[in-house]
Amino acid sequence: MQGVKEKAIELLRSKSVDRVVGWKAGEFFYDLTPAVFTSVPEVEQSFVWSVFCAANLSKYLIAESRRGGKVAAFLKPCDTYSFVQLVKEHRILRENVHVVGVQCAGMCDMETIRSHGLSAVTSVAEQDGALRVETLYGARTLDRKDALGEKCRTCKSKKLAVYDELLGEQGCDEDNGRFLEVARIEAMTPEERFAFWRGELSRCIRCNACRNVCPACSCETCVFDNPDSGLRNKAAADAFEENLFHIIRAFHVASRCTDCGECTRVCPQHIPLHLLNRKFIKDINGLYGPYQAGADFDTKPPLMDFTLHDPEPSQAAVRGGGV
Amino acid sequence: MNRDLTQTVARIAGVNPRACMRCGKCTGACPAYDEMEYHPHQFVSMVETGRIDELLRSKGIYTCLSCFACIERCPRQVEPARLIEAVRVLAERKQGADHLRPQDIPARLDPDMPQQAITSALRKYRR
Amino acid sequence: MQVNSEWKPTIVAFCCNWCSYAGADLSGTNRLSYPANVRIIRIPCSCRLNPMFILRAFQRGADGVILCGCHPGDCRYTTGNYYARRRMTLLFSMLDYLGIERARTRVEWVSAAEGAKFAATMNDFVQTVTALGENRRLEDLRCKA
Amino acid sequence: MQRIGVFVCWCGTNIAATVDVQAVSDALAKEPGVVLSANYQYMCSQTGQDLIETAIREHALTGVVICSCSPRMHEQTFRKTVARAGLNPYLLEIANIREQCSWIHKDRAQATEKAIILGRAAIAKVQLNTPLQAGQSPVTKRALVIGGGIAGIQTALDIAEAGFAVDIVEKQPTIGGKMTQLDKTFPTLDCAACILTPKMVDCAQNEKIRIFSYSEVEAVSGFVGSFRVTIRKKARYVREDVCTGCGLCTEKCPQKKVPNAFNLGLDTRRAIYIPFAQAVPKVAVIDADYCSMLKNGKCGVCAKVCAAGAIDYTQKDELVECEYGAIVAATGYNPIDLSGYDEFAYSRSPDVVSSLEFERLMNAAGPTGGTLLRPSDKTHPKTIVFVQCVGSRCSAEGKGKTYCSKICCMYTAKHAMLCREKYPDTDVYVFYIDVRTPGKNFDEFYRRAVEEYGVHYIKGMVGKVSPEGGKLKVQASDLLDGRQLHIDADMVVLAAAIEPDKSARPLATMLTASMDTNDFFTEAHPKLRPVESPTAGVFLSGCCQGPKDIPETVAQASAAASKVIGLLSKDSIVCNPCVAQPDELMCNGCSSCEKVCPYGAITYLDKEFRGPNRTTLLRRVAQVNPAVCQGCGACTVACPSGAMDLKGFSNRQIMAEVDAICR
Amino acid sequence: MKQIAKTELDTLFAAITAEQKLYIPADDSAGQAQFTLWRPGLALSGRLNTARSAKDLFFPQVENLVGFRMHAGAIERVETREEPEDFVIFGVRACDCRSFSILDRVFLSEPVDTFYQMRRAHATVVTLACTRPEETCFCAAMGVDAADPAGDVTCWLEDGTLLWRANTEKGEALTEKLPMLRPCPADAADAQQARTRALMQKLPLAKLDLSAFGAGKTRALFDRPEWASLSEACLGCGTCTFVCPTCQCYDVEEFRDGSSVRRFRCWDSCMYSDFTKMSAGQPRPTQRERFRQRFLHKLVYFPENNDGVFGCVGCGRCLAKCPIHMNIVKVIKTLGVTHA
Repeated sequence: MQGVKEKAIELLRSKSVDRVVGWKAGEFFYDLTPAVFTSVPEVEQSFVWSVFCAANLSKYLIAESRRGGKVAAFLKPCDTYSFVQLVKEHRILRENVHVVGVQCAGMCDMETIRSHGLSAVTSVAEQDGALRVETLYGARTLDRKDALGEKCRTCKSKKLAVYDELLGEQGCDEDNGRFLEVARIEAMTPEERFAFWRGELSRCIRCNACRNVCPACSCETCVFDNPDSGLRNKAAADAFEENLFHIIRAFHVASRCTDCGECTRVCPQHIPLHLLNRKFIKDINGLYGPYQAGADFDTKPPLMDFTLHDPEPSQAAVRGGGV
Repeated sequence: MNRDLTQTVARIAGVNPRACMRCGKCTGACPAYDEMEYHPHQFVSMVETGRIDELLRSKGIYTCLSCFACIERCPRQVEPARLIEAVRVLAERKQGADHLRPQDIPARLDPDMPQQAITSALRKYRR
Repeated sequence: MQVNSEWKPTIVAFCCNWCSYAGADLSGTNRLSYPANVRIIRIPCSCRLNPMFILRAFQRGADGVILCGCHPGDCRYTTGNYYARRRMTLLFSMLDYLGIERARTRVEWVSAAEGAKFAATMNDFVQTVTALGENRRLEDLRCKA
Repeated sequence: MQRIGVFVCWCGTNIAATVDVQAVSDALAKEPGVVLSANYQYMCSQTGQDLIETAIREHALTGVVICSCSPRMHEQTFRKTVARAGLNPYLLEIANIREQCSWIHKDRAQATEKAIILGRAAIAKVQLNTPLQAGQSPVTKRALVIGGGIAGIQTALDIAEAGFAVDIVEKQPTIGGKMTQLDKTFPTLDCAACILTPKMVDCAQNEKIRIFSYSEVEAVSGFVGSFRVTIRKKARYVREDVCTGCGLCTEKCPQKKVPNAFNLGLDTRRAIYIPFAQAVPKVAVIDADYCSMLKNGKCGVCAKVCAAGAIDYTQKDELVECEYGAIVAATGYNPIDLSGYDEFAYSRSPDVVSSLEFERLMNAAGPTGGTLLRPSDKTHPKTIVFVQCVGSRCSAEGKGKTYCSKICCMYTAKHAMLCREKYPDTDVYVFYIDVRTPGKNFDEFYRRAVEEYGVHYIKGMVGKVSPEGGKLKVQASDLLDGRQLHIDADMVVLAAAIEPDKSARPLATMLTASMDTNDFFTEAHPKLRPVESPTAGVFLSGCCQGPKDIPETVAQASAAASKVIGLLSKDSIVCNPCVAQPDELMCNGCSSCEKVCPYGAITYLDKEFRGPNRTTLLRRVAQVNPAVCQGCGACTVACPSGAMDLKGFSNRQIMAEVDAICR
Repeated sequence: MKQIAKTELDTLFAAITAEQKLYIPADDSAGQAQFTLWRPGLALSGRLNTARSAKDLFFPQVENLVGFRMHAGAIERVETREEPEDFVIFGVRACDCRSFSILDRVFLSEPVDTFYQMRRAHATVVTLACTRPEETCFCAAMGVDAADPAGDVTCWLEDGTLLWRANTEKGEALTEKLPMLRPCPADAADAQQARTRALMQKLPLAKLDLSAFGAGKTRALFDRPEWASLSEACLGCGTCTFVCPTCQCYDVEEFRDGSSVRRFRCWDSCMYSDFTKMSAGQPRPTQRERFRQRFLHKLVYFPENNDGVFGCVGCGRCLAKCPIHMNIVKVIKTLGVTHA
């Protein structure tokens, strides 16, 4: 997408905003850090928009929108859902944010690239829809889709839920089979499912990266950090607590999770955490009608709503969660 | 007085004779009243009090038409016809009696005869 | 696996104060028996049941957890059981997804007048959970040290 | 350091027979924090309570656990006991070892073990109990009575008599209810209208009473002391304040073929009508289903003849919103639909009538002017068969009601007696299963029907009624004689079971009052609180709670009124202190809790907090109005940060119970 | 120097396992290398390094310390300590091996951490020299020679052959029990070492300048304004801490069920908002202070107390794993520029 950096400069130069939230260049071509820019020189020097801008900037706006003045933020389609959800929950002050929507073709993920057996990567360049990956030990060309992170491979929508101005075209909902993996697990026997999750969740090191990156997990104090909650646990004190943490976390964000996929992206142990959230999303869609958290500012989240004739818990279990 | 038989009959019938409140609606509804020495409500009471042997000896259990009027009308789900049927089954299961063999049935069949009547008739002739 | 015919599951029953808890009382008043390993926790409404409590019970060694609330439409607080219904539907589905036997969790609507239903429900639930055996999947084995 | 006292009740032998109370108190004595563990025969007795009181004082207890009957039984009693000893009443927990232990378990060892576990859970919880103070909430000094039958009328009159304002909402165009349709009343045989209509007039004239006739309750919100009720005043197309009730319109209306509901369709009325002569309010109503002016804009006769100019074809339903401190449900009953009783030929012969129809046929203001005539050919019936228990005491699914309708035995005796008195030439048979006549002068009344009036009471039941050649062939059993009877009757009267009015179920939902499986309102306690619903501020009057005759209804109506008066005479009521409470430091202000609160008890406030490094932060935090919160706890689960908790049932308290139970 | 064909590694591992437990880097179900208990058929990972560091084997994330139980009104102490068996950890890279010496400085100085000490005593460390470093590696800047790692035994994997050199008595003892290792020339690894060293010099981070850090630099660095921008995107998660081979902070927690208590320690992270929280509150109230603590600890405070040794081994895990790609290298580069 052309013009992202230029837009940041224009917004600051015209003083229409006081700050810009974007991505800052790192040591390598891929290690971009979310950053707040306050001056044109800063942007010129280190603002980057590239295929490695996967981080969801919405959560930073909770604090930034309360810091006084106006802040501009560059939000990809998936980020806008988190943004709307946070505005809906009164976490972000909408009036203080200028949302620059940026259309996106999917973001590359370094861990995914490395998973193809590539190490010591020195550059990644787009070439005719494919990616040329240079390493210290030679070069290789990857299909673009093979370099995408999980969240982009199964992108739900290229439609921005909100923007004040848009770079690129407004997109549409996508169908990239984001529930296929959930359905695959649902089709397993209980023993297989248990073994699957035991294998995945037992790798958890409770680093809290999934929670801390999650826009829906923006609690002042998490129940798992709060000694008065009776639930605090810093590390999994037993085999069960890994499950407990992830189930409760998924439940707390259920019907608020926009499926932005950040949890899985940041997990250092590569646990497919999005499969928990997507299970809830799939169930909600199937049982209570399609719902996309953060798609609008008004609809009640399904867990804070009901109808008189909702399915009974016993029925729902038999149905395996609908859809 | 035969408690075991009472239970057997109740089990076969799948109804609870104790639920009877002696309203007599079954007997009021029974079209075969005059043909039966024991009437539906008495029947229920006899099953409940264990007078099964008397019932087994009674011709009345075969004069019941199985019209199910009493089943239809019974407000307590005691459904006397089911008890009568159960006693008939009990009789049928008794060994050594002069039983009609099943293979003799086809010859006696009448295409106009309703199924229920065939079954009832079989039991009657089997005695 | 240790096979113990004497083994009895630990069942935690969360009961709404206004209906099912009274239903449990009624089944007591009518002397309708159900196994002693069912233990009731009184909550003001089925909507008070936090999924945390269910997981906590499993963690601490429960083999089955049942929530009893007012029939939909009869909630003392108008809407509580409707929320509970959605929450439990999703939670149970998730537990099932994680490979926890779904029969270990149940929701039953039992009114204050349904003492017999309460006892029947508990008898049935205990039987189901007994057949499943010990909850090994969610229980913290180290706690028993 | 906690100092907890445990008191194990024997409840005579109710607990002690199956639970080793000594073992329980010994085991619980060893639990952390327990400094005293005692057992006694009857903890709820004066001596038992004294024991607790003394122990609290002598051992400086900080928490009390009583292992006894259900907290639904004696929690209030023991809270008062604890409070008397100077301890906060909410530092008490009850372990239910009777209803949920000793009464259901037969094995002594098992029951004892369970009692110990239940006691342990209560100890674990009480350790986390905090002293709670009940708040106060104001009481609106106006009551609402839903239903204007004899129950509603009596309740309203009694409340008004005590000086409180009261509104009656009646869905029919007139108050009076079923009793207006009755002819005579048992066992005294006074005329129903003669005793009811003066009361109706009293209602109309009492300035404390407002009557919303032809109106229904649309929505109820709020709680005891301040209910907010929306009442739908249905359009009657006649201005209530202008109509003089002269009745001219009802004579001139050209639409004459409208079945007269007041006479149960036994005759007809006009499209504009006044239900009956003594209606209150005596105001005409247009039946929109039949009025040709409303249906196709042609006619307008009533407007032309109305000298007062009361007709208003443009009238619309009107919604009125009012505040009430208390609500009385008096929605009454209806006879069940008899069309399913094919064996009695109700749908096949007009001469098979329900008892209520029979009342109209006997009534001087009824369709026959009080002469008993067969509906089919208007001849005088010579043989009349009464069938009791039609649809009552029936356990067959979908066929009837399991309960006894209570009033049928007496009114059938009345009908039989009146028939024989008025027309001594008639043969009257009554088929009964049992004759139930408990009540003052009731059995004497029944015996008079048999002995003085010669009514044939037959123990048995009608099995079949078949209309044949103008006669009704009745086949029935006589169980005492052991015969099957065949009677050629001219008329058959069915004593239909009665059921709660259909409006009761949606009303119960609005009031959050509970109902039994038959749709009768549930009372707060079947014996000790028979006129209160479990929902605070909602009271029950008349047949909506269960089948009743008139004197019983009036008695309950007055009892409900006295409960209402007791409530309204207070300026404020003590609230439940077990309400939600947010921890502002943890609240995200996300509105999740607000979205699930059924009472609108949660609001938000932008509040300044001290941030790190001497900064201040403005944060949106939830506030709970403790007078409005009813303590359901929906918000506590919706809150992702766990900032919202419920006093008395906090997360930690419940988890402590869970832990103790699973230990 | 000894050698064995790479195809015979299973025989070697089986022989080690016959005596004691053996942990080797093997790929987990997500395709990352992790130290895994060897069992027949378990293949040595082809990846450079494990996702979690080797410290886990000496300083596990959760360790039971002691238990208590209420019994008949009295409190009873329950011993939960378990004496570990001897074990071999194979395939430790030079960086992780260096981290042991850093952890030793913490846990083996008085008061000695006996849990850690026990595990160290029972372990034989077999290191494996690197040949294909990642772009994130900067061990050279921390003075680690990836081509010649320390440990009880050092190994090189070259052209289908595993070279084996015992460095310590423990190493010799292990070697003696492994007859399948055949002797080979002492200079067998030299060529590979030279290649690796040359490669290390070409890495983008090879020339990381650490001159602005070390003992005595607290004053110069503590109030630098750059801390604000460096930490602004930090999520406050513990990823960097938990994958770090040298982070050694832990918290002591208790698991209670109402009648018994299990006291355990678990890793803690200085990045957590409740790290070292006390009754008076957090000593480091914002992420800026917490972030600064982590890096100054590694780059200044630790050298200050430990003869100038940095608390970082340059393994590069935090570079790869940080959700927002903030890391010690960026801190070094940003703060390494001294103001005029």
